[in-house]
Amino acid sequence: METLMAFTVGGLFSAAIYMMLRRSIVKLVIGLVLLSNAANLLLFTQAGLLRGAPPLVPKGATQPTGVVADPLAQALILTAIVIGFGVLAFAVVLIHRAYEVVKADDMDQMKDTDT
Amino acid sequence: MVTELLMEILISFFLLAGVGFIFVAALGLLRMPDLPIRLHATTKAGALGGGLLMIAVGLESFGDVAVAAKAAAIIVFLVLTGPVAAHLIGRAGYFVGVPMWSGTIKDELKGRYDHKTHTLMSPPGLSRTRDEQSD
Amino acid sequence: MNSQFALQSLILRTAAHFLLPLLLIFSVFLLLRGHNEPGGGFIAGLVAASAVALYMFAVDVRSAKRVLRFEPRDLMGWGLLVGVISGVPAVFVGQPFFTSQWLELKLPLLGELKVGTPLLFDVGVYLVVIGAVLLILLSLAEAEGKTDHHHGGG
Amino acid sequence: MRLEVALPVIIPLFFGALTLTLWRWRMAQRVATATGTGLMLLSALWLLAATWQDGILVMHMGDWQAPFGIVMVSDLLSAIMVVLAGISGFATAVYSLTSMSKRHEAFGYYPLLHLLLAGVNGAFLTGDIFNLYVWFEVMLVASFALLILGGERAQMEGAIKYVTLNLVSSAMLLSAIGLLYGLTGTLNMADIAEKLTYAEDPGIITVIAMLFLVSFGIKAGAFPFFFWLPASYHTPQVAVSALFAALLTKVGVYALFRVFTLIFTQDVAYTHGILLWVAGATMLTGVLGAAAQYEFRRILSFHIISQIGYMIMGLALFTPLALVGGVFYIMHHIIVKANLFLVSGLVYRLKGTYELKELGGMYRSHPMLALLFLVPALSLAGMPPLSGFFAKFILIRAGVEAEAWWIVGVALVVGLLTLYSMMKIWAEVFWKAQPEEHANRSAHGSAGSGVLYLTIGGMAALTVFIGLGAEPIYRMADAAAHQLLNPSLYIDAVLGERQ
Amino acid sequence: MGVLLAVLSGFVIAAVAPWVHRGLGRHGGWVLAALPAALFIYFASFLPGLGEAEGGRFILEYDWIPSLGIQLSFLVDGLSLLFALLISGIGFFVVAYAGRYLEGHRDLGRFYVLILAFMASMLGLVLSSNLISLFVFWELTSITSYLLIGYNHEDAKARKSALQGLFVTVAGGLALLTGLIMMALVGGSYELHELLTSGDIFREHDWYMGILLLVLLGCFTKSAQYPFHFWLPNAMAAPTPVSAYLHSATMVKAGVYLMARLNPSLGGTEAWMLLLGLFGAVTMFVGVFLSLRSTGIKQLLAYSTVMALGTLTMLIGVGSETAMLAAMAFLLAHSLYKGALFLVAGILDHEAGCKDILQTGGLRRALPVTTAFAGLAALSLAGVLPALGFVAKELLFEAVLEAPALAGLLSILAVVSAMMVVAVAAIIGIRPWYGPRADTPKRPAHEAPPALLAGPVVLASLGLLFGLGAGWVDQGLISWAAAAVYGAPVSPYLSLWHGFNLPLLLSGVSLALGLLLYLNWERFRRFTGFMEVANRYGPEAAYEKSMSGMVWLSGWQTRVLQNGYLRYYLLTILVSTVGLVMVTLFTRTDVNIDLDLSGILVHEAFIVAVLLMAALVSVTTRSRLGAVASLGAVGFCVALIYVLFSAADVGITQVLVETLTVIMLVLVLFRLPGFLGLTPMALRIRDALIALAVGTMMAVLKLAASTTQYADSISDYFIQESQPSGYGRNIVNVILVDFRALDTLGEIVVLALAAVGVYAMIKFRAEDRK
Amino acid sequence: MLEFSIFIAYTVLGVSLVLIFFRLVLGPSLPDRVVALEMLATLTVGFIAVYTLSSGVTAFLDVAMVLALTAFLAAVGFARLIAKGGSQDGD
Amino acid sequence: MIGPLASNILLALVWMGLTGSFTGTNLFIGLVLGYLILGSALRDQPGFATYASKIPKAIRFIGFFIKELIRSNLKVAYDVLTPTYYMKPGVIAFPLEARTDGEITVVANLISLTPGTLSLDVSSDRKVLYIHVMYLEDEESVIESIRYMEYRALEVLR
Ligand code: NA
Ligand code: NA
Repeated sequence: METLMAFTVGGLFSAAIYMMLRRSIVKLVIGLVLLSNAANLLLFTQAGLLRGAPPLVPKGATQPTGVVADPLAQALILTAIVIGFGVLAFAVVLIHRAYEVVKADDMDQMKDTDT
Repeated sequence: MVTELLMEILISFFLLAGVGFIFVAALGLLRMPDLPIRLHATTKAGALGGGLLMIAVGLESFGDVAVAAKAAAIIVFLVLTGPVAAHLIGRAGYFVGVPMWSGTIKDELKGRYDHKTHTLMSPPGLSRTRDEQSD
Repeated sequence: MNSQFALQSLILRTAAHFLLPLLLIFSVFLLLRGHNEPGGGFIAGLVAASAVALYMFAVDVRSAKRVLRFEPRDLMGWGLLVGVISGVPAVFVGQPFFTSQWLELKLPLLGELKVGTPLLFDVGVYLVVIGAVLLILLSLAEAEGKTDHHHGGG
Repeated sequence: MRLEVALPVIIPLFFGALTLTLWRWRMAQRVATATGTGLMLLSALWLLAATWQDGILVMHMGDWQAPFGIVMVSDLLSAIMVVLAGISGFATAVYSLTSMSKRHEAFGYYPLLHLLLAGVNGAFLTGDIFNLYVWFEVMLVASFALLILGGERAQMEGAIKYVTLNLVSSAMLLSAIGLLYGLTGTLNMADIAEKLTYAEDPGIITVIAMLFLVSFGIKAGAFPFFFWLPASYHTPQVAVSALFAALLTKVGVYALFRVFTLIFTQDVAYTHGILLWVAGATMLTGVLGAAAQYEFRRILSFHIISQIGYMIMGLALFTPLALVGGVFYIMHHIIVKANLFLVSGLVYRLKGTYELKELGGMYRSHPMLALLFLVPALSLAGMPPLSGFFAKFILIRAGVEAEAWWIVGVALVVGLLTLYSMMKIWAEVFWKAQPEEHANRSAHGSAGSGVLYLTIGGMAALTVFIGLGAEPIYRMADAAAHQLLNPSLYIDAVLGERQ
Repeated sequence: MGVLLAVLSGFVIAAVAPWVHRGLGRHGGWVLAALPAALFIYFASFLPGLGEAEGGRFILEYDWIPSLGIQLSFLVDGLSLLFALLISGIGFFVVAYAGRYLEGHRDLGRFYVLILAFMASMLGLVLSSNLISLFVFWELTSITSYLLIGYNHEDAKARKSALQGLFVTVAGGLALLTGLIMMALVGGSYELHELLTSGDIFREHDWYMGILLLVLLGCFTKSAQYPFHFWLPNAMAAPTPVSAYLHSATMVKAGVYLMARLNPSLGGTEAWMLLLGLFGAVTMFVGVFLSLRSTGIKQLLAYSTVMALGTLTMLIGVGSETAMLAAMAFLLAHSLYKGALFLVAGILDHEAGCKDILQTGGLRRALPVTTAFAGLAALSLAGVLPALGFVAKELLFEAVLEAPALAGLLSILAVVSAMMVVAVAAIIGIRPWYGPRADTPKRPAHEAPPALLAGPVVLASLGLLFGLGAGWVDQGLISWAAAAVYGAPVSPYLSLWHGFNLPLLLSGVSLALGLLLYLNWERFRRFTGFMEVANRYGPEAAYEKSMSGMVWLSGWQTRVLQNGYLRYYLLTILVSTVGLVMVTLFTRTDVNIDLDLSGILVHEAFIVAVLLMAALVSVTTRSRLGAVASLGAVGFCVALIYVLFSAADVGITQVLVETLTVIMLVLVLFRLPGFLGLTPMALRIRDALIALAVGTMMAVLKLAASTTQYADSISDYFIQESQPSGYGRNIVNVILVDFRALDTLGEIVVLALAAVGVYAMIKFRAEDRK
Repeated sequence: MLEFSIFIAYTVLGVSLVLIFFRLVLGPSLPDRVVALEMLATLTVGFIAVYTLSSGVTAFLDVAMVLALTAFLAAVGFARLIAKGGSQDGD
Repeated sequence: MIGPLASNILLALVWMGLTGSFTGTNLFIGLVLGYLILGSALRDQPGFATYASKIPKAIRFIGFFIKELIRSNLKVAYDVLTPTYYMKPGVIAFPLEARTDGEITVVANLISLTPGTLSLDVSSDRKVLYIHVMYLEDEESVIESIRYMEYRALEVLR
């Protein structure tokens, strides 16, 4: 499974990066969504994969029975997802506004600030 | 013993029926020739498939009433939201002119929608079968 | 202007009237049991925000705001304040910030109830999530009405 | 339990939340901002004093024992950084109270300011690598919002680059943390360091170190990752630029210092050798970038980059003295760069433009301002006896001691070119006569500039003090470097002494 | 505290000078000049005790930055006293002179500030014993000098000259700093008085050549040695009192001072001798040659200063006892006559409006006193008996004739230069005053006022007096100074008359030929007109070229690197990252990657396949909404993976976030145009390859990291403690709200910040501002 | 028997996933894709049901519950976009 | 028709179902929550919620509905799974009996879930429901069966 997930993560990173290298700002945003998914998935798989063993303590017990998936990694991903969502919301509106002021969906029209 | 086996058979039945209907919905989605017909497939078969699967889960229940309740709730939610979504997508597709299958034999909706005012007229001469009350 | 935002669908609108309370109660449910089952402030907040978003699409932006009763900004502020403050009581009993403080309440009708600052914290999370998501969505929705007005359709 | 370790984070968080709830009441927000940043500065000073006195301080947040819960750790580097954040935050706040437009205030400037500071202080104080990521994000998103506040086209364009590149950095950081967590099973930096001490075959750690290097390198604005900085730093309100210039890249530098002294010390010859090249290239590209510019804040922006190079040089040489130099340089630079941006803001306020070609005549018309520019400008260029001279002196001496001749050469040349840029500004803005065709531009006149002068003057005084009174500052940097070079101090403080 | 106070008093008085000026008006100059006068007396008071002092010097130390070895320590010996007396003495006349010369100038107040600060810096420089505090004062003189050269700051040429001077001297200064640091590291101390006795350590150290070159670079630039001499004449853009003070008598001698000072430590080697001897001699010759080519009065004097600086350098290089005596005598003579002549040049400008020698003539009637003392100073310049200049020249010839190396070359250059100096002296001493009355821009109505005359009168007179009393001067200051430079006591040798010898002969020859040259001055200028061509390729041109080259390089680099294209920024970053990671992976580890595809369930494979295909579709589709829908599919698949691998909360969150993301995108995309195919195929292939490289890197990293695990995860603790200590059965949630609540707090802050940002972006539009 | 049924169920769901995905890719119109996305949510509910049966862990039903209740919001958003005429880029 | 009280009780029941805890305490919590949510969310909608009055009718209707659902699905499944298309689709206008928003919505959704019919939209005057029908060989019988279902549904609702 590790290998398959490595391919998955690699594929997602590739797709994200390719989109971010486009001139179109819309594609940029799509790249950002993919990027955040890729990083989260990497974090998830890196903590080890376990089927059907959610980190929950049964009612009345003080500890889960048997081995459970790594709760810490899950908590981290949750945090990362939320952060990614906030950042993405910002980015989406940013390109929206950029499009409104520049009136073109083309990064090449947005290089005045640099040179 | 017997009840357990019976239960297992029952669950398997619902399980396979459920995934069968989901498969039908998926295949219908792929195979059917136009948007509304695909919607037919997904709305009905999807809801039914999901419902049957949840019945299977509810039957198993793992000795927990809450599980059955959850399964029931999921069925309710699917039934509640599916048709609404279908209606929205279907009419949106229709109004923006997504082409219908060539085999379509009748279209009473044609020309009734005013894109500017977003009003949908009822067909002329069509009145309610019973006496109208003030509306 | 804002009414233009919503989908003009009787079916959706009616469904939304029905789904809104359902989703909201669902969100409270997710919030309160999150400590023991899947759920928690963040998920609950998202569900609640989705409910209002649905209302926004189905009815109109103004009604959605009325449903919320508070400005999303204020919800966010209060939520954040609750979140921060929930970490403070520990200091007064000589423990580090965010050390959980639990209270065993014996209520006449409800029996024993364990209430702690982590739950308070989760409520803060809940409020912030609702406020933030809706601030984003409602602003976007309002902006659309505005630009429609100014520049015409896209 | 040491309360003071967490206070510099809790206070701005609290005031950030408070100002959010006070959204509609402008005056209340302003009062809260002045109070909040002031309290934050005081708590930072308290923390520094306590850390100086008692050594590395730790607060186990939530009272969970060390590798499990999140710890806030204050060693001298952290405490120094927090004080610097306090100073620049307070100065910016005071400056903002006068200079910020009502619209900016109405759209969340103050909450953003507080929360940005919370993120910065959080990043400085946390002892947990994932928590570091979180604070980085807090700081970043706050900076995103501050960057676009105003809605000008240039802000949007700059922000797109800023946001995108920083998100790439964040994704890399997150991935790197994931990989590191997979390897060590822990997030507590001290714990990671300790586990890696006994690790066999740590080659893979060096690989992951490269990801950290790139990620923090982007945030620090190092070569070849700095592009977002000159693209955006000159676009927002000047108080915002000043705060960014003072703090944001330094958080990246701090993170580099932290992980490359505490965690990634398995293969110093290799990792720090790469850092040294990064440092040299950063200095050169930054300073060269500035030479062609003719906009006040753009020049300053490019110089942030070149100055970052010096700080990284201190880390890369990795000798006690070099680290002292790096820490000293950070202290000097935060004060000076913020000050220069604030000066540019005052110039803008008086003249309505940042273009050197359109400016002039201010030596005659505003001699006080001229002096207040000259102090940080010469300090930035490393002229004695100001703070920048001693910062460069320590680094060059460290370089000479290490016989790293080329980096010494680069550091010297870059110092010279910095002087060139600063004197260009001086000649164009202050000495040159006001060009006739731009004579009648004026943005705000001079209303309310008394407070601004006071802020700038205070910062300039600090610069002079760090120079003339370099002894205590040096001793502090020296002690900080000592802690950095002895990670066991940090580890023992966090995890407790064990056999 | 005395010396420290003496040095710092200049800064203190400088700080209040504008108020003194404002309060006292035209008398301000005299009042402020009291400070240098007092300082002069103070320093003079050291003289009687110096002979008895231990080692012929006083050492005073004050703590500054002891941890760094940086102290405010002062070394008072013959050398530093000679300089301190010159600085304070000439300073007195210059300040008084400036009060009158710049009377009514709107920036006079700031002028006092700068000139007094400069004086203090200069005193600090020559008195410092600590290398670093010496350097601090060294750079302070550069900065104050910069501000003084640019005094007429609205004049573009003044600004340019100021920058040139600053740039050249600071560049050298930085080299010097490195050299000094190296010296301190080798010698184990920053204190000159400790280093001066450890010359052998330096001379035998590997770093010797490096130290030497770096230190000399600093000294040569500061003291305008060829090829760094060009900034000095340009510095004449400064007001005349500045030229008189900084660019003849004091600051430019700082380099000479330092070479002299370090002679005991670094001198005495062949390299030292050759470098100083050659550069000094060439500078000497070039200086006087260019001086003769000039007609601008200040230019002419400036180039002759270059000559003098070269001479001093050469003498220090020669290094013999005689040479050191010659150097100190020459230093004193030059300061006196050059100070006087510059002040005279100022009078010519002030009274007659003349800046060019060709504008002048026959002014002796209008300015009789000036004429007399200009003549007196010129005599010393020319080295005519009995002026101090004569004594110095005699010693100079003697020193070069006996030079340990290059004696022939140095002697020839010295004689030729001396001859030309005589011509220069005649030009300034005769040309303006005698002959027919020229039509000057301003007609001088009367002799210059006392404030202007005081300097020339006193300084020129001193030149004569010291010549006449050469032996007396020699017994005192000069020999002490020479001893400090030589590093050992020198036998007194200085006197007006040494009898008929070769030096005297050479002196006479140079005098005669010099006068001849003066008579043929015009012809000389015409013959040497070709030099204009040489100038185009000279050091100054090289400086200009390198400056414009630097600006060009800067522009080029910015165009290439900071080109405004986000994707190239990304590309650069990504390619660097892949390079760094891959190189590290292959060089620092034994890469060990297991491709293990066992244990995959069918549906998981389906999900992953669809996930990847959906990602591919979102990348390749030409429909942006199709891309969004594909993103939705990616999101659902990721959610499924979370669910299938036991992450319930994450799954729910992913689903909700995915839904909200789609809604957000849909709300925004409404406004945006469709996808544009903006990039040609070749570039797309390049980008695809880079994207693949990044993806491969992450996959390889993930696999490589998967084979190693150094320790068990801390999450066992959470699993154990969640219920007992956190009172919650959902371990993930307990982590979120309790174990790691701080993360969650940060996370909601991020969310709130993003929302505020979005709100501000949407509601706060620049275009709405009417 | 149940185990075998579960295996069949998983496989059928996997195949269905691919089928739905093809509709998502093929379109041809945006509403078609939206239908596919909507179906994907239902399919995910199905996956969770089978997963619950196979693992005996009921916690994931909560995911299904949330999905069933909120996933159609995306469809609502899309529908609105289509209705407002926002899909004119060759969808 | 049933009024807010019933809605409240209903929500409380939903709550108990969700939490899976059928205790008095939980009922109380559910009632309070339901009250709060209804009070805050739907304060502009007095008299909303006109469903579930007649439990027996409802149960009977559910049985009928499930039968229809399965029937419709088998028909569609057959068409989907067999290679040739048997359908004769078309859009018809169905005059509505249902009046209130709630009625119309329930009817429309039920129609979407039952044999070969899919509600597309309600006319703006709310008199007509446009329905996409899959097997439109005999329009009259289709309309008749729809009307029957509407009748049974309204029976429960009114
Ligand atoms: Na979290
Ligand atoms: Na139907």
